[in-house]
Amino acid sequence: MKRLLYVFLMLIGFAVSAYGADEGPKIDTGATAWLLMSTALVMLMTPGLGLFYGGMVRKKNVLATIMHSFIILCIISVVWVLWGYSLSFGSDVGGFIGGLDYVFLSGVGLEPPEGKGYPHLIFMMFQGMFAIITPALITGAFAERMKFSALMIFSVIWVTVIYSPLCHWVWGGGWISTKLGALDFAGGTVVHINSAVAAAAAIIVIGKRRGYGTEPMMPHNLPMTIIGAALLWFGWFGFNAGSALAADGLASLAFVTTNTATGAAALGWLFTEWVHRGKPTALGVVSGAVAGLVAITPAAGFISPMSSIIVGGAAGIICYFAVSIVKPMFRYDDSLDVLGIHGAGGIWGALATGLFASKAWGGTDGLFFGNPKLFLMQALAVCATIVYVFVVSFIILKVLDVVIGLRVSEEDEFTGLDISIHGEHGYELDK
Amino acid sequence: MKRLLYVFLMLIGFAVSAYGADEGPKIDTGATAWLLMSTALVMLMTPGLGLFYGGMVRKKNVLATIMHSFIILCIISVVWVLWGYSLSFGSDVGGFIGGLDYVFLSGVGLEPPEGKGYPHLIFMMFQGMFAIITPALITGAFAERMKFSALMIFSVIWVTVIYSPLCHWVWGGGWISTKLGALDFAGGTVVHINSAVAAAAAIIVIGKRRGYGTEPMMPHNLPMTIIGAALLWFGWFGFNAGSALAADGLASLAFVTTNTATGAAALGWLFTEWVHRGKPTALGVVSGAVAGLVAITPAAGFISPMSSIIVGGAAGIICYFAVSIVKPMFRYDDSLDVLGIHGAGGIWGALATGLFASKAWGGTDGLFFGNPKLFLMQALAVCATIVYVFVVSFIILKVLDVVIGLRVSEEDEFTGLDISIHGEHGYELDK
Amino acid sequence: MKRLLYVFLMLIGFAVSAYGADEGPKIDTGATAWLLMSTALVMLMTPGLGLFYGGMVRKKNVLATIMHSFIILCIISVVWVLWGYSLSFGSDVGGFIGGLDYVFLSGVGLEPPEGKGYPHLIFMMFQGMFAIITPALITGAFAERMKFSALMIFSVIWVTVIYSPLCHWVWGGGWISTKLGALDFAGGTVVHINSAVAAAAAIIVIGKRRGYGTEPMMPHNLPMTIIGAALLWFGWFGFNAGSALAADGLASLAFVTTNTATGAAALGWLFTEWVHRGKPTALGVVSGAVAGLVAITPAAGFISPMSSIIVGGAAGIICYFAVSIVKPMFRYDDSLDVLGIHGAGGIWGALATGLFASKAWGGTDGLFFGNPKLFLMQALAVCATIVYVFVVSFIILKVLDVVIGLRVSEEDEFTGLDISIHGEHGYELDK
Amino acid sequence: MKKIEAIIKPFKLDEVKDALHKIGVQGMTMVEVKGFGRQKGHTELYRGAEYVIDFIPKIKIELVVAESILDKAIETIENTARTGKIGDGKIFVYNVEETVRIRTGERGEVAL
Amino acid sequence: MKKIEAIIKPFKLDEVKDALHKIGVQGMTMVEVKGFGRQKGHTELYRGAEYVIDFIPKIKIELVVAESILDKAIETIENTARTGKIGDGKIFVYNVEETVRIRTGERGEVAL
Amino acid sequence: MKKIEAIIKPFKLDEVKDALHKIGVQGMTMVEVKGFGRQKGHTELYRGAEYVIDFIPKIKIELVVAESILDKAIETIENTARTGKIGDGKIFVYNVEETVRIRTGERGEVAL
Ligand SMILES: Nc1ncnc2c1ncn2[C@@H]1O[C@H](COP(=O)(O)OP(=O)(O)O)[C@@H](O)[C@H]1O
Ligand SMILES: Nc1ncnc2c1ncn2[C@@H]1O[C@H](COP(=O)(O)OP(=O)(O)O)[C@@H](O)[C@H]1O
Ligand SMILES: Nc1ncnc2c1ncn2[C@@H]1O[C@H](COP(=O)(O)OP(=O)(O)O)[C@@H](O)[C@H]1O
Repeated sequence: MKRLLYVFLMLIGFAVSAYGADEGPKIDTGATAWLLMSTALVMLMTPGLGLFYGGMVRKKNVLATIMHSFIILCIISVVWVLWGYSLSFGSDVGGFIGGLDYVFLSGVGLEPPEGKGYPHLIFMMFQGMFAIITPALITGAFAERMKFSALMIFSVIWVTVIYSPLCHWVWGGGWISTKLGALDFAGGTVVHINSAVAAAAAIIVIGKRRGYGTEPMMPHNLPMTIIGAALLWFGWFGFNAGSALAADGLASLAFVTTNTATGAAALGWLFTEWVHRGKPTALGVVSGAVAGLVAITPAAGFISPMSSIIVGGAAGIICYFAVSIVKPMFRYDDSLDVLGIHGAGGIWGALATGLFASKAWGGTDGLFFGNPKLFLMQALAVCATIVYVFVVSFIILKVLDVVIGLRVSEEDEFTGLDISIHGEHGYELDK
Repeated sequence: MKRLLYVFLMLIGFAVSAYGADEGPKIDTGATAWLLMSTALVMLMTPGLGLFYGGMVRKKNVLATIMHSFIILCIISVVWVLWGYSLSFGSDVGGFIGGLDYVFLSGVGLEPPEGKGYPHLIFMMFQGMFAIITPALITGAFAERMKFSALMIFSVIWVTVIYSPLCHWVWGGGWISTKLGALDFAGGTVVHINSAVAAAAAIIVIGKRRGYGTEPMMPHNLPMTIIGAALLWFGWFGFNAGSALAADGLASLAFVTTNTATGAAALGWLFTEWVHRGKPTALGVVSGAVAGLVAITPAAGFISPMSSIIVGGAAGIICYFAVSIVKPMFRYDDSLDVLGIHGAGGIWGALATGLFASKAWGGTDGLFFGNPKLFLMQALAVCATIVYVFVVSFIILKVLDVVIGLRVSEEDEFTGLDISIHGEHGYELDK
Repeated sequence: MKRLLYVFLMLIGFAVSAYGADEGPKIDTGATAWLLMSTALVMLMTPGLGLFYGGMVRKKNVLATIMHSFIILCIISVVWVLWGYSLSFGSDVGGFIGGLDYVFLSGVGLEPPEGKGYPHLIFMMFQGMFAIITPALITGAFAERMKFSALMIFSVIWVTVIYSPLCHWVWGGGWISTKLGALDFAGGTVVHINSAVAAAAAIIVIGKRRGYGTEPMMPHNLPMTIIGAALLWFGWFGFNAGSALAADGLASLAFVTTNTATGAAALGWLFTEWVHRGKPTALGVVSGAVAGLVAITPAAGFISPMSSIIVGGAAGIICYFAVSIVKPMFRYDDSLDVLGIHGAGGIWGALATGLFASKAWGGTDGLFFGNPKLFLMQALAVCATIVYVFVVSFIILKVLDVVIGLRVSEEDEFTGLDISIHGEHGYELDK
Repeated sequence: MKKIEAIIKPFKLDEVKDALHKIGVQGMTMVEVKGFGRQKGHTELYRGAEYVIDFIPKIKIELVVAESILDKAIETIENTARTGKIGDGKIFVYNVEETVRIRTGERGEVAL
Repeated sequence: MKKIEAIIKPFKLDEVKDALHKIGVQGMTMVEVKGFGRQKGHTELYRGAEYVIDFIPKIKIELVVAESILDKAIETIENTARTGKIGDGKIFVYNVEETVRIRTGERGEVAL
Repeated sequence: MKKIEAIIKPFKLDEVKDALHKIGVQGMTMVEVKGFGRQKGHTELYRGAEYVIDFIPKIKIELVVAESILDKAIETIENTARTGKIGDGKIFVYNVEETVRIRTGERGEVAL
């Protein structure tokens, strides 16, 4: 209580401290308009993800699953303005992490950062939406068995010690961008590989759902999953084209490659499954679309639209095999296929950037344009991410498991998390 | 028939009357882009509200409940361009209401209003979306028992004699802004307190649902409510950041405070409920988020992001108690908690603006920055709104109740409004 | 396989071919921001349409129905960048079709087209979203009985030989715009009449659903249909106001007429049904809204807001009668009323543009402003569209029917397409 | 032992359950059903066309009771489920040859 | 009085109901069930994995009739519900000891 | 022929079905029901208010069997459905007077 009071007082202190808003004339209102909108679009992706995931679980866990995304949206919205932004974008500390200069948003105001055309605050917020969706992506791995309280604590710690440094490495002036020169347009490593590797650690620490492998756990509401996928696709325009941080040709390029790769990836998954299993599934189409969105993310502003067809189409095929062949081979229970889609798709995308990136379209030249070095750097960045994220995620999860427990009781898991954790049920459709 | 014909002829007359579109070069395309987008975002909030409400009622009333919002969107879309805009923003008549100069949009054209950077038409439309959602908010109070015809008539009258003047007082050059100097960034009084007070009047006139208090009336589709909340949150960026009427630092600030307060409020509600009832509910999280959106609305462009954490967090706690303690104490049947969320949250937000507003961030200084007068003026504006809205709403509703009846028959209420009023049912899920 | 490899190699070839991005300083960032956003909005319409349609079919066909829209989104996303855009907007060939200059997007880059303020790529993408939704609209006609493979092939051919030329005639510099001078602001002929006429051909070739006319085929999820309608309305702001290709007064006008006509049309349908059948239905309100959106599309930037009330109101009434009187009279099985809404509404809108268009508001003067010629030209454009689209669609469908078969087997139709084609079912709500 | 099957109006469920509980019935099972009978269905609209819906939502309660309380149970259901309007429903009685409590393996009336 | 329980294919429901109504059956109750039998289930896919679904949607109709029309009712159901393919379903007949019409308290055949 | 009605915990369905299938039961029908009994319901929250939910989801399996395998079937259900915790459910046995296979018109035990 006392500590809470203290925090409140500090907040009031900060709130009251005057802030010299003295907006210069150098705002590019078009860029700002697009950044405002993109930020809103990326925000929508997190509940969209909740629906995408929520439709795939069993009815008894629908609320708990959607809530994973929704509560992360709420909690990281606060964490980001308090310290997350500063750790990511504060003045560089050894190439590894941002300094504390922007803690509590001190110094982040209405005027644009040096040499930019948009207000600092909206850049901060745009970045915040990425910090929100990344831990939300992880939740697909341990859906239907994770404790809500543990999820909340985990997310806060994870964003602090994993997301923020990683984001700093790539976009905040850290070593990956400055030393390595690896490219990541909108978050292939920072968002997708990152979340998938954390998911892998979580799968190991938390273990399988009871009955996994013996009883079918069919999606309870595929239309909901499709709605979610549609919102993800829609929001991803903000994610990728917004990452141009301008309303210009680059944003347009990222928009086009995003849309094209997504269509191609859906087709890639669809046809592969059709050939492999004899039927083209609806879930396959939307899973493929998401795989394409993932894979194009690091490459969106660096490659040509024609290349994006290849990047996307291959993503659909690769992720299909990851999910339908690799997963059963290793028998791990990645409930909603974070590894198969964000892991496989994210790694392919990061490497593909090293293949297809082209100076002519805004990037550095990649392997196919005669520069094998970029490909190497991409691979290095992927490896570094995997090692750091896996080790640290594993430690966090192990410690949390010992201290508070990550998993609900067997009985609660059986009853379903909606009733047992939240005291609610999703639908009352028969009265 | 004859009258209809007459109206049609008049419309044709207006339609045919030439309009001198002679667009000057002074359009700020970035601001206009953001205003176009914001208007679309606020439009989406009304069906979003329909879903938010629709998921909470019993299955037999789902269509009727969503339709309340949807039909208001349709009907006020027309009323606003005919006379609503003029009564709100026409040339001031005694500080109380707008004149008839803009009736039928005469004089509202493609060029910007004096000194502005966006076309007059889009400002008109942006404001129209606020006039739509406000009566839609009220419908949560009398869900599951209101007559559809009565709802339609009520909305038209209410927007004409209550919303329009109030909007004029605050944003159209009326007495609250010019005489009182009270602040309302995006509609704390105009939208939230306004709708909640009308809801209070409606609750008294219409009475409780049959069975209220004795049988549980559980939500039939909480995922639908969550989708609605997500769309509200998304659309609210247009509502608040759009109210900057520019794509600049102010819009960015409003965006950030909106998002931060919402996250904090969801946490506020969640933890309070967790402590009070032992479980963190999904409906609690989204209700808290909406409470935060409500509370930050009047303050969004006037306070610091750090203050918004306090405004939001407190909103979550206050609204939780309003709904779970105050409501049962007084035993009124506010079906979907318009009073508890928009009333309590709106009043807190209006007062909090008087506490936390700061010149440095774009507002006038509030109480915490040494200016108690603002707080007083905020309180006065709240009181004036409450008195005017309650009295006039009560009269309208009483008269309508006598003349056409507000409430469906007992049998129709029992059968459910979907079948009895609309001749439809929501779901056919078992065949 | 060999052919596939070849295509892949060609794609790589193109991908690798350098592209001289040398962005000039003439970008209007506000217009570009709005175009980026509008493109995203129109993209969202296609899954929105999937939900609108999906809610109206029986439960056993929900996934198949939504997938029609979704797979078209995926497939045409690729087709458009490969050759669709070039056939529509490449250099004019005899007024009939675009040349091959833009095939594989060669020459479509980051810089603006001559004299424009937005990058060429985003214009290409904006137009692509129209090419996507048009075939998706057709799918309402043959829902619940069409083969998925046939649908995919049909869509590719149809976009190539019907959509692209028609788009070229109207917007790409073809004969309708240059010779006829007919007006079509955002796609009355190109999108709505076009899809409805193709639907008519499909209805004839494919035939009725088993049991049509004898057993009721009630919508399985009307809230889903309403969500779809809401997303359509929201996205249509991009469709119509985006068609201004600028963030200015014209965009604002199109925005306002769109919203106003939609509200009026919903009321038109509602009251007509109320009088005719005694009840105001929820499906009626949303169907009317869509009818209004359709009818205002060709007129949006050419008429006054007051005219839009008439255009919309009449659309609601006309489409109601088309669906509830004309359809049963002729006993055809247009599953989800593509003819009644997009056909009747589209034709009315195209003709109404010839009546209400006004120079003062941005158009050519129409009949009511003393220029009967425009009305004549509109009628001619409508007729030409109907003849061309019907004949060619009919041929395509007949050939496809013979070669691969358009329709599922009786048993599959009975079981439902979700299980029989996709091997999935929509909901698992009872466990 | 006898089995009582009562088809009632859905909104009467809680009342009937509570009344039965009060007279000592310890368990029962219910299921949502649709009934066809003298009570007329309603008309629905779909895009301007009218359809008559014949089947009406009902609740079926099933309870197995000892013969000793059979009459009392029937009476209780009759009294609480009655509204006097068409469609109140029916009660059917069947003979039960054996009852087993799965948890314990008990048989007969003690298993109820 | 006898109770007829007929498990049929869902799309036959309306036909069976109408036929029974025609021969004088005034009331019946139906419920959606899932059946397991000789008819094979179907295969479903979930992210590239295959599952066999054993239980198939069926409709169970329950009607209590006077003994006098029992045979005619059974025959009617047989004839209308038959498609000749596996999975057409079953008819079971039970004895009913008592019937009550809740609305009026009538008992026996008049209560049907 | 006898009819067995077993009310069991939902997650036991597959196990029970497989066990019955193994001992030669060729067909059965199941329906989702809600049960009220000794097993306590749970508490739910709605906007800060608490409600007790009495009815608990259960599965009812119905199978008609020849008398010869009645005991074995009951035993099989008992053994597979038992968890030992309150709420495991009940088995009820009724007499069946006639059985018809709709597809073929066969009657009696061959119709099962
Ligand atoms: N012969 C019957 N067999 C089985 N169920 C019946 C029978 N007759 C009626 N029912 C059930 O009882 C319900 C009420 O019957 P109905 O004839 O409408 O009214 P009432 O019970 O007042 O005579 C029906 O909806 C149906 O579910
Ligand atoms: N012994 C039984 N007891 C109860 N229901 C049965 C039994 N056998 C079959 N059924 C029901 O009848 C349905 C049809 O049976 P099935 O064996 O598939 O085909 P058929 O009726 O043509 O022999 C099953 O799905 C099941 O619901
Ligand atoms: N007398 C009864 N008649 C019908 N169903 C019953 C009866 N008693 C119990 N049941 C059903 O059996 C289920 C389990 O009963 P319960 O008393 O909770 O536990 P147990 O079977 O362990 O004694 C109940 O939920 C209900 O569906």
